[in-house]
Amino acid sequence: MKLKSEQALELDESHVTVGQSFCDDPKMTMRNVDVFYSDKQAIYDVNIDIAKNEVIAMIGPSGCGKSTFLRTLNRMNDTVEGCRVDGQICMDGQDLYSPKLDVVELRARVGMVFQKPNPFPKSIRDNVTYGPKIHGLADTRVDLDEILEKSLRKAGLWEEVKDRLDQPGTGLSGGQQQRLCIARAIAVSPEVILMDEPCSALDPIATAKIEELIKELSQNFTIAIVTHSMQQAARVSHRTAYFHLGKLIEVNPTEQVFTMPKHQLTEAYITGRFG
Amino acid sequence: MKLKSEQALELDESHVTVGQSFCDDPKMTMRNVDVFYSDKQAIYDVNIDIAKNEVIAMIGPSGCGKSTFLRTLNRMNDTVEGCRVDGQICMDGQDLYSPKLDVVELRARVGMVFQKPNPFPKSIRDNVTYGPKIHGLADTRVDLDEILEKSLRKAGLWEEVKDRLDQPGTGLSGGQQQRLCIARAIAVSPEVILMDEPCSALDPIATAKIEELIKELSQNFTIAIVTHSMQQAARVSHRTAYFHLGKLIEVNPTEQVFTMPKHQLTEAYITGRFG
Amino acid sequence: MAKMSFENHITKQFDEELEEIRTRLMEMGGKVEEQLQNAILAISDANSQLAEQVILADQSIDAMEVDIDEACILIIARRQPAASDLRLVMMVTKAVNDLERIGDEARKIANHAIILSEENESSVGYPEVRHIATSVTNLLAHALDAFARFDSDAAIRTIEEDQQVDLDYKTALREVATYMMEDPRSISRAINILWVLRSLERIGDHAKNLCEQIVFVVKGKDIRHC
Amino acid sequence: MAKMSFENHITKQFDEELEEIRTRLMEMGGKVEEQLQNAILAISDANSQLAEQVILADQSIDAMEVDIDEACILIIARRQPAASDLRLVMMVTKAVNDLERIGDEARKIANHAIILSEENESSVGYPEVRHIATSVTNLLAHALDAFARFDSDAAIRTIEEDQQVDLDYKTALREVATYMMEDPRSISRAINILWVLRSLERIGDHAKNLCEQIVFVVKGKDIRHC
Amino acid sequence: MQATHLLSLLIVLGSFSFYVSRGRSLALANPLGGIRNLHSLPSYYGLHAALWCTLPATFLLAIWLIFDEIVINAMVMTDLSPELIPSGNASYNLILNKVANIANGILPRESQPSGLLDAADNMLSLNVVSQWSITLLIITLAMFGLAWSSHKLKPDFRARPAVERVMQNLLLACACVAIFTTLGIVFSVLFESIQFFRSVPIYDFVFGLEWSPQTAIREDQVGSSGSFGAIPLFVGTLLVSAVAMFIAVPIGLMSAIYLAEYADSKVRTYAKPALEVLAGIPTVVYGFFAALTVAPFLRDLGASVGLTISSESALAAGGVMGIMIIPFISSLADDVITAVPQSMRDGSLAMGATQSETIRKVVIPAALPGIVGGIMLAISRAIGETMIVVMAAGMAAKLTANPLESVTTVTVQIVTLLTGDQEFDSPKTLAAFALGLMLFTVTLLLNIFALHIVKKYREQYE
Amino acid sequence: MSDSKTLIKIQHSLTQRNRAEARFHWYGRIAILIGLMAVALLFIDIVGKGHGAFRATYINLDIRYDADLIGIDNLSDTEQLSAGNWQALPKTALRERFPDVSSRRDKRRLNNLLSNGAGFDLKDRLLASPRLLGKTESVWVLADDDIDTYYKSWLDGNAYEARLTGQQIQWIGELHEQGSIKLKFNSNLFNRGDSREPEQAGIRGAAVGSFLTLVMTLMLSFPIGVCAAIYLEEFAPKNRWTDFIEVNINNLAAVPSIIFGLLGLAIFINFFHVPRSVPIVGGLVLTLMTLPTIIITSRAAIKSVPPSIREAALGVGASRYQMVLHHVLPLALPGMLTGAIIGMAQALGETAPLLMIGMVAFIVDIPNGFSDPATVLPVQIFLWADSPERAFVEKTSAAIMVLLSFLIAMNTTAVWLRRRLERRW
Ligand SMILES: Nc1ncnc2c1ncn2[C@@H]1O[C@H](COP(=O)(O)OP(=O)(O)OP(=O)(O)O)[C@@H](O)[C@H]1O
Ligand SMILES: Nc1ncnc2c1ncn2[C@@H]1O[C@H](COP(=O)(O)OP(=O)(O)OP(=O)(O)O)[C@@H](O)[C@H]1O
Ligand SMILES: [Mg+2]
Ligand SMILES: [Mg+2]
Ligand SMILES: O=P([O-])([O-])[O-]
Repeated sequence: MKLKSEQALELDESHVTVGQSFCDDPKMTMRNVDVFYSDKQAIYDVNIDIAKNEVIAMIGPSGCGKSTFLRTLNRMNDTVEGCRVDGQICMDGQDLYSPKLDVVELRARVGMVFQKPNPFPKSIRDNVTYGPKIHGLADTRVDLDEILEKSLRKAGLWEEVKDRLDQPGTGLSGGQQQRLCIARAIAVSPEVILMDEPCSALDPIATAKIEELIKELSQNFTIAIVTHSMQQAARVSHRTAYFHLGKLIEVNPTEQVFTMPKHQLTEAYITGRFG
Repeated sequence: MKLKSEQALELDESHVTVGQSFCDDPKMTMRNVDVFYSDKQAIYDVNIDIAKNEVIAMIGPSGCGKSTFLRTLNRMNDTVEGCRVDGQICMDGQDLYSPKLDVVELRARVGMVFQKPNPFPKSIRDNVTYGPKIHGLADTRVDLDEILEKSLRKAGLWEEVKDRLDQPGTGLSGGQQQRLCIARAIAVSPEVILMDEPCSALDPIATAKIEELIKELSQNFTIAIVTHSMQQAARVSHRTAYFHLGKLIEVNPTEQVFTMPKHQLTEAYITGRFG
Repeated sequence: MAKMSFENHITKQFDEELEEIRTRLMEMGGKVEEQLQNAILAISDANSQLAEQVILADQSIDAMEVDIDEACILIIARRQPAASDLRLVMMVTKAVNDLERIGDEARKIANHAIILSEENESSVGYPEVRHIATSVTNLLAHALDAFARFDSDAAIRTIEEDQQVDLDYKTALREVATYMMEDPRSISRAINILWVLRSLERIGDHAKNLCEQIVFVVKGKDIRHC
Repeated sequence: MAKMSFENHITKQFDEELEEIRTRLMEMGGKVEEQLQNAILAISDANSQLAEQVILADQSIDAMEVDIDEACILIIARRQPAASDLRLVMMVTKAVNDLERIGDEARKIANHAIILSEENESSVGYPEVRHIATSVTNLLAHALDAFARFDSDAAIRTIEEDQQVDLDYKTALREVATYMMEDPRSISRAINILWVLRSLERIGDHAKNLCEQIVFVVKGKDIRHC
Repeated sequence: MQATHLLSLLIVLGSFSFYVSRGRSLALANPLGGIRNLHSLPSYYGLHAALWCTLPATFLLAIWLIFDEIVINAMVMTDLSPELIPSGNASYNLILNKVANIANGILPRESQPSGLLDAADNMLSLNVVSQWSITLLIITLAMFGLAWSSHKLKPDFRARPAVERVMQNLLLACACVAIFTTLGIVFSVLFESIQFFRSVPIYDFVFGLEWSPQTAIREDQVGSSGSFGAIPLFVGTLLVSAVAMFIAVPIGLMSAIYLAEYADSKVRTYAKPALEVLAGIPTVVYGFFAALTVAPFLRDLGASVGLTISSESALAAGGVMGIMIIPFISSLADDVITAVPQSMRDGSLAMGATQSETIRKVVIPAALPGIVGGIMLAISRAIGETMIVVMAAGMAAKLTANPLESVTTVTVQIVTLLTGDQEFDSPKTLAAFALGLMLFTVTLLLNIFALHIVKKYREQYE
Repeated sequence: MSDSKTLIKIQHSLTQRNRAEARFHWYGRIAILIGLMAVALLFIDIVGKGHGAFRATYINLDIRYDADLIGIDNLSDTEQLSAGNWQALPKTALRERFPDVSSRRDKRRLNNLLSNGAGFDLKDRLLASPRLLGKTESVWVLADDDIDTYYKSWLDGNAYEARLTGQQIQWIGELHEQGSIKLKFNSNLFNRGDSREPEQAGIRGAAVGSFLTLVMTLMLSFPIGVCAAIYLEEFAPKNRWTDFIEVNINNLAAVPSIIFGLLGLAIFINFFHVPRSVPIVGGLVLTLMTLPTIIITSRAAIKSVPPSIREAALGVGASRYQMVLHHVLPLALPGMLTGAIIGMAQALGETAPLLMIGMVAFIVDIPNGFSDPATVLPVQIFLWADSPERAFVEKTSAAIMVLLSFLIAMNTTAVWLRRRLERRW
């Protein structure tokens, strides 16, 4: 009375992603995307849409290519030597990997929050206004302060730091730092925010706060989040994508993935049946 | 209809540990233990027994003193400058902090496994036989090999590594490394094994294997384990101790702690109600 | 700690979700209570229209059960509730079952109300039904009330009430049996009354189950079958 | 994927725990089945001793329910089951409820068996009881069987069987009512028969619930009230 | 026996003790059921014996070696007939030297006063006595040590802690060498400087505008009117250092930035070591390069555009020194720049900053304290640099800020003052030490400040 | 959601920002190019100046080992040998080659073609094979440095005639036509000690001196440095005292090397009366100088051993010494060795402090032990660079090349060692 057979847990050569990978009004689309590190292929033929204002979570075992996938979306992979992306990735119909595209602009539109909170060793104010300043988003000091407050408020940090905006951002607690990084990211009004395991360096309490924040942000932003915690994915996301050995196995509404996954591999991962 | 009042979540000045801190046939006993780092007190008046062959789990928010507590049990705290331990800690009735006691011997009797797997950068064989060698536990090569095999078997690693005992221990996967560290610890036949977040650097799969192992080891060893994962504590331990701001709040059988904790603080922590 | 709250989670979302299932359960309770009252009214007023209505409305209760159950499963999958939260969720998934059963019994009562209304106008058994119906309605109301306030003392009192209902039920049964023997023509009607009484008794039992669950949530003690 | 397994977790402990609740549920099912058979035997053989035995044994079933429920809660607290595992655990906590109810009904039947055995030797209603009892016993056996094999197809077939039982039950009711009208002396006895029939019908329903749960576990679809 | 022979003897004795004691401990362990019943491993018992056997003896040997010459000399001199004993310290040493030379056969025995010959014989015999007695003493002491440690050898003897205590003291002694070095430096420059300042007022030295120590050797002016004004030297030093920094800082910094931030790994693997070669080249080579290639080239270049550039210009010396310092700055800067965590860069790039914005606004500010510290270290190095300026900067102590002229520096003067035929105690020689003191003080202050900054910065990310 | 206003502003700023980016990138490239060019220039310059020194000019002469000419009768009488007029041998042979030279002045000029040491070379030949006595042999005899300079420059096409007379140039021309003058490998450079005569001067004495000094330095500084590092990293309690030691070490590493020379002069020579110019003092001074470097790199190496290894060792009941000896030290050793090599390279190239302790003395003999007077390579370079003879420029460059190749070899070893053995945790 086992699952069909042991082999059933392995991938077929030609696989097709199970579930609802596509949507009607996509913010970003990926078609036949392969990613290579030098010779090593890290992502195989991924096809997926990310809808406007949805939170999509990427889960999967370690090394399955979640981070790689995420970083192709704002070309942070460019900084990795030997990384090559094939296939088509578009945002609002515009090809992200076309030579004409300026990555600086792209990254302003697709913000990113990293695993370890990485505030600049500057004041809280400078951290948040860094983006607006370099992009020339504010003409006056007043504009800048406005952006500052708005971003911090959105990141749920305003109340906690409003009295010490000129103290260094590195003096905040881990969770606050991460929210500062989020504030910094949203200060340039991106359209999409990518988060790579944003809570894995945080304790449960800070994690819970960030999760709250993600829920709130999802009203204004499209969010793609990588997480190693299935429960986190279950909590914060609308759709969940399961990666396995670089392949996108299943994409489905989160509730379904966690109660009734379609693919056996997803089921095996969700229920802890690997090894 | 809130919990009595907000204040209820705070600690009274004079607190008494709730639950079953003591037992009839204790392996280790702690009485009125305070630990200081220079001037900072990290542990306040802890009284607890650890029974023979039980698995006791320490949980609590970050910085509550779990690691400190654990490290007082084999005096690994000695290596921290300015750390002072007051009160009485005994193993089998022998005071661990008496000047007559040889810490080297103590640490051979109370083994420790650390958060990050830390095999020596030597062969697997040398890793395991290091302890027996420096303690003079084996007079001949054959004795040593016997200890090697026995320890690796107990750690559930023998089958995986028996063909490559002379390859470096650092070449193993994270989970295997951690099991190697456990094998290394049990090679000197300790009576107690301390584990400080032994799985926090591991992926879920390796974690599951270590948890299995802990269950098995508990037949022969007394195990004290610190974990940040409440679920892990729930899974592996017989009793669970909850720490809060350096105080031992509650000790109770694990099943009770996780379904029906006695102290409001424990309940609040277990159910995620801090912040 | 006879009362408790399910707020103050770090994740407000979690608070909301727990609150959500609670409210939905309360809502379902209200609905079920209404069904019961309507069914009883349909019998005493021989109002077959009302009875039809009750029968129809039962579907929505069934749907509620499925919905709340699903919500509970999602909470478990998402939040890994522990201790009181876990007890609450488990309680809710059991309570919906009981409520649904109460709804079913109400529908059955309504069914019998239709049959009874079609029959002659005899009032055999009505007093008994009325008496027990009042007790059971109170019982349910008290149970739901205890749940709303997570008041385990109230729940325990309600459990005791149920014993009285059981006694009354037995008396009523005996009386209806007497009617039957006295007047064989009323047998068919009396049987219907019997079923209605039985349904009321079951509703009382389910209300009692609810109360046991409440005690379980609040005290962590399983007092079923004690 | 009509069948499924709950093995191969990385944590063997988890496998064991799931296996444990499954076996205990099966055990409880076996026990309940036995209770039912004994209760029915007690009626048909007018064996009040056997009936007493059934009544006594019901306590152990109640205890089983509490135990398994606790085990399920522990698994949820410890293992954070998801997907099929979670469905299984939730199913088990619902199934024990149904089984316990079946046990209760068996006890009730036994109660009536005692009353019947004390009354005269008339065989009024026995054939009906026997007929339905056989169907219901089969129904329960099939349900438990389907659960043992996690066979959702078998479960669905069993659900269909229950419809037949319900029909038979209605016919039986009518017949017993006829007996009563025909022979008012048998009323008291017939009422007992009615209760027995009712209990059997409920048992059938509970067995059906079990089957619905099985389908939920295997297919992830909630087919209650459809 | 000579000291080296004695040392070898001790080593032999030590190893002997080691093996004997280890063997004995093993023998002790056997009947008890294996070495697990000993307190420490057998080798610790061996080590304990070896240490007891050798350490006291070595210590004694060292003391003996330091004092035996002094004692023997004193004995010889007291036995010397009083008429041969001169007055005055210098000639005392002279006589002593003579006696020693006679004894060692360097001076012929013929035609020496008999008193001296007796003294020489006396010295020889004393030497022999001394050598034999130390040999005996050492062997006895070693044996005593061995006996003592054997006496202690019991299964429950805590040999390991005992051995480890000794080890710890040895290690501590090694660590203290650094302190003795500093003390040595301070004393060696301080005493002579004080002597110097007795003849030349400190004020004249520090604020004097003229430097011409050569005049001091003229017979009629000894110690009185040689001008020892150090200002021109400091100005020269600063001028050369300034030229050097002017070249090294921008190039070093930009190279570091380029290598750390822009260059791909292939460029880095070749360019970085190539640049580091500059750091490995001895300064004397730079001096040669400056004096023989750069200076003439500059002179000719200047001539071709009508500029007179001295053939020993500050420009040539400073320029080459600048090249020498490039890798110093670039590797220090590279260190601090790479110490800025990658996550900072990622953070900035992910905001949509260009790479140069990231470097200028995030990386460099974060690394700035470290870079400043590095530059200060480089300055201190430029000030203390000797060979390049000795070979390429000239001797003339001119007070000028024109890099095209020849200047001299503190280090040049130290070298010239001390490498010629020196008369000790002349202000000229002592002036070198005074200059050394100034140099040491200045660089010390610079270093301490720079190291403080660098260290503080390093800890930021640790 | 990004309003289009934001986007427009961003796009607006882009051109200028991209241009700034390109500029900055170019600054970096230029800086690195300048650095690399400096390396290249220096090497080209040195090699260009010095490559000639590896070959020396020799003149072929028919030498008759005439005992009378030399003024000896017994080859085993050392006194006779040292008093013999050896230079007469090549002089005579040369005069026979140019029989028409008669005036004393011309004869002297003719003799000037030959190195002053040529006779002693022949003496060595004769002593090596005594049966040559009385026989005639065709020998390549070392020419004078001026001839050497001229001949090499003439071969290269731009003859440097400054120190020669026309006659000498003519003789050389004749010899060249006869094939009797040619460039041969300059073994003297590697076999001889210093000399006032450029063509006789070699680097062997300096190289041996360097070697002895380095051995001394290594023997002292490595063990002391490693022990000090171990103490400071593993055992020292955190207090004022250890802080003081630490500050001291860091500071010593940056103290100008000439100060160490002053220290050596004042302490070792003036106070302890150790003789000047000997490798022992050189070694002591360089030990003190390299010690901080070795301590610092050793400490870094020890620090880079992750604390988890230490905890692991302590956790199984190792004492602190066992922990250091069994785990920390083996892991840190590559780093320490690298540090030691770098320190040694630094010591090998160091000049200034050695000037202070008298290693500038003119020493012809090749030192045999630590207490023989010696000089070292960099000081030799300094001395030659200061010498007026033009031929010494070439020698200096050659010595530099030798020194540099040693240094590069050492540094490469260090880099290789670091690459090879360095562990990343
Ligand atoms: N810079 C790189 N060079 C070469 N291979 C890489 C690089 N980065 C990642 N990889 C490989 O690509 C694969 C996917 O890596 P990726 O970091 O995306 O995994 P992941 O799912 O994020 O894992 P994790 O959960 O551990 O973060 C892995 O096999 C990894 O070894
Ligand atoms: N070496 C130290 N010096 C000073 N304070 C320390 C030191 N180590 C720990 N502490 C303090 O002691 C308290 C208890 O620390 P401990 O490491 O035991 O906490 P913990 O419960 O293990 O936390 P975590 O879950 O983060 O490991 C903390 O407040 C911490 O800041
Ligand atoms: Mg990742
Ligand atoms: Mg800890
Ligand atoms: O479902 P029951 O009401 O018969 O328990």
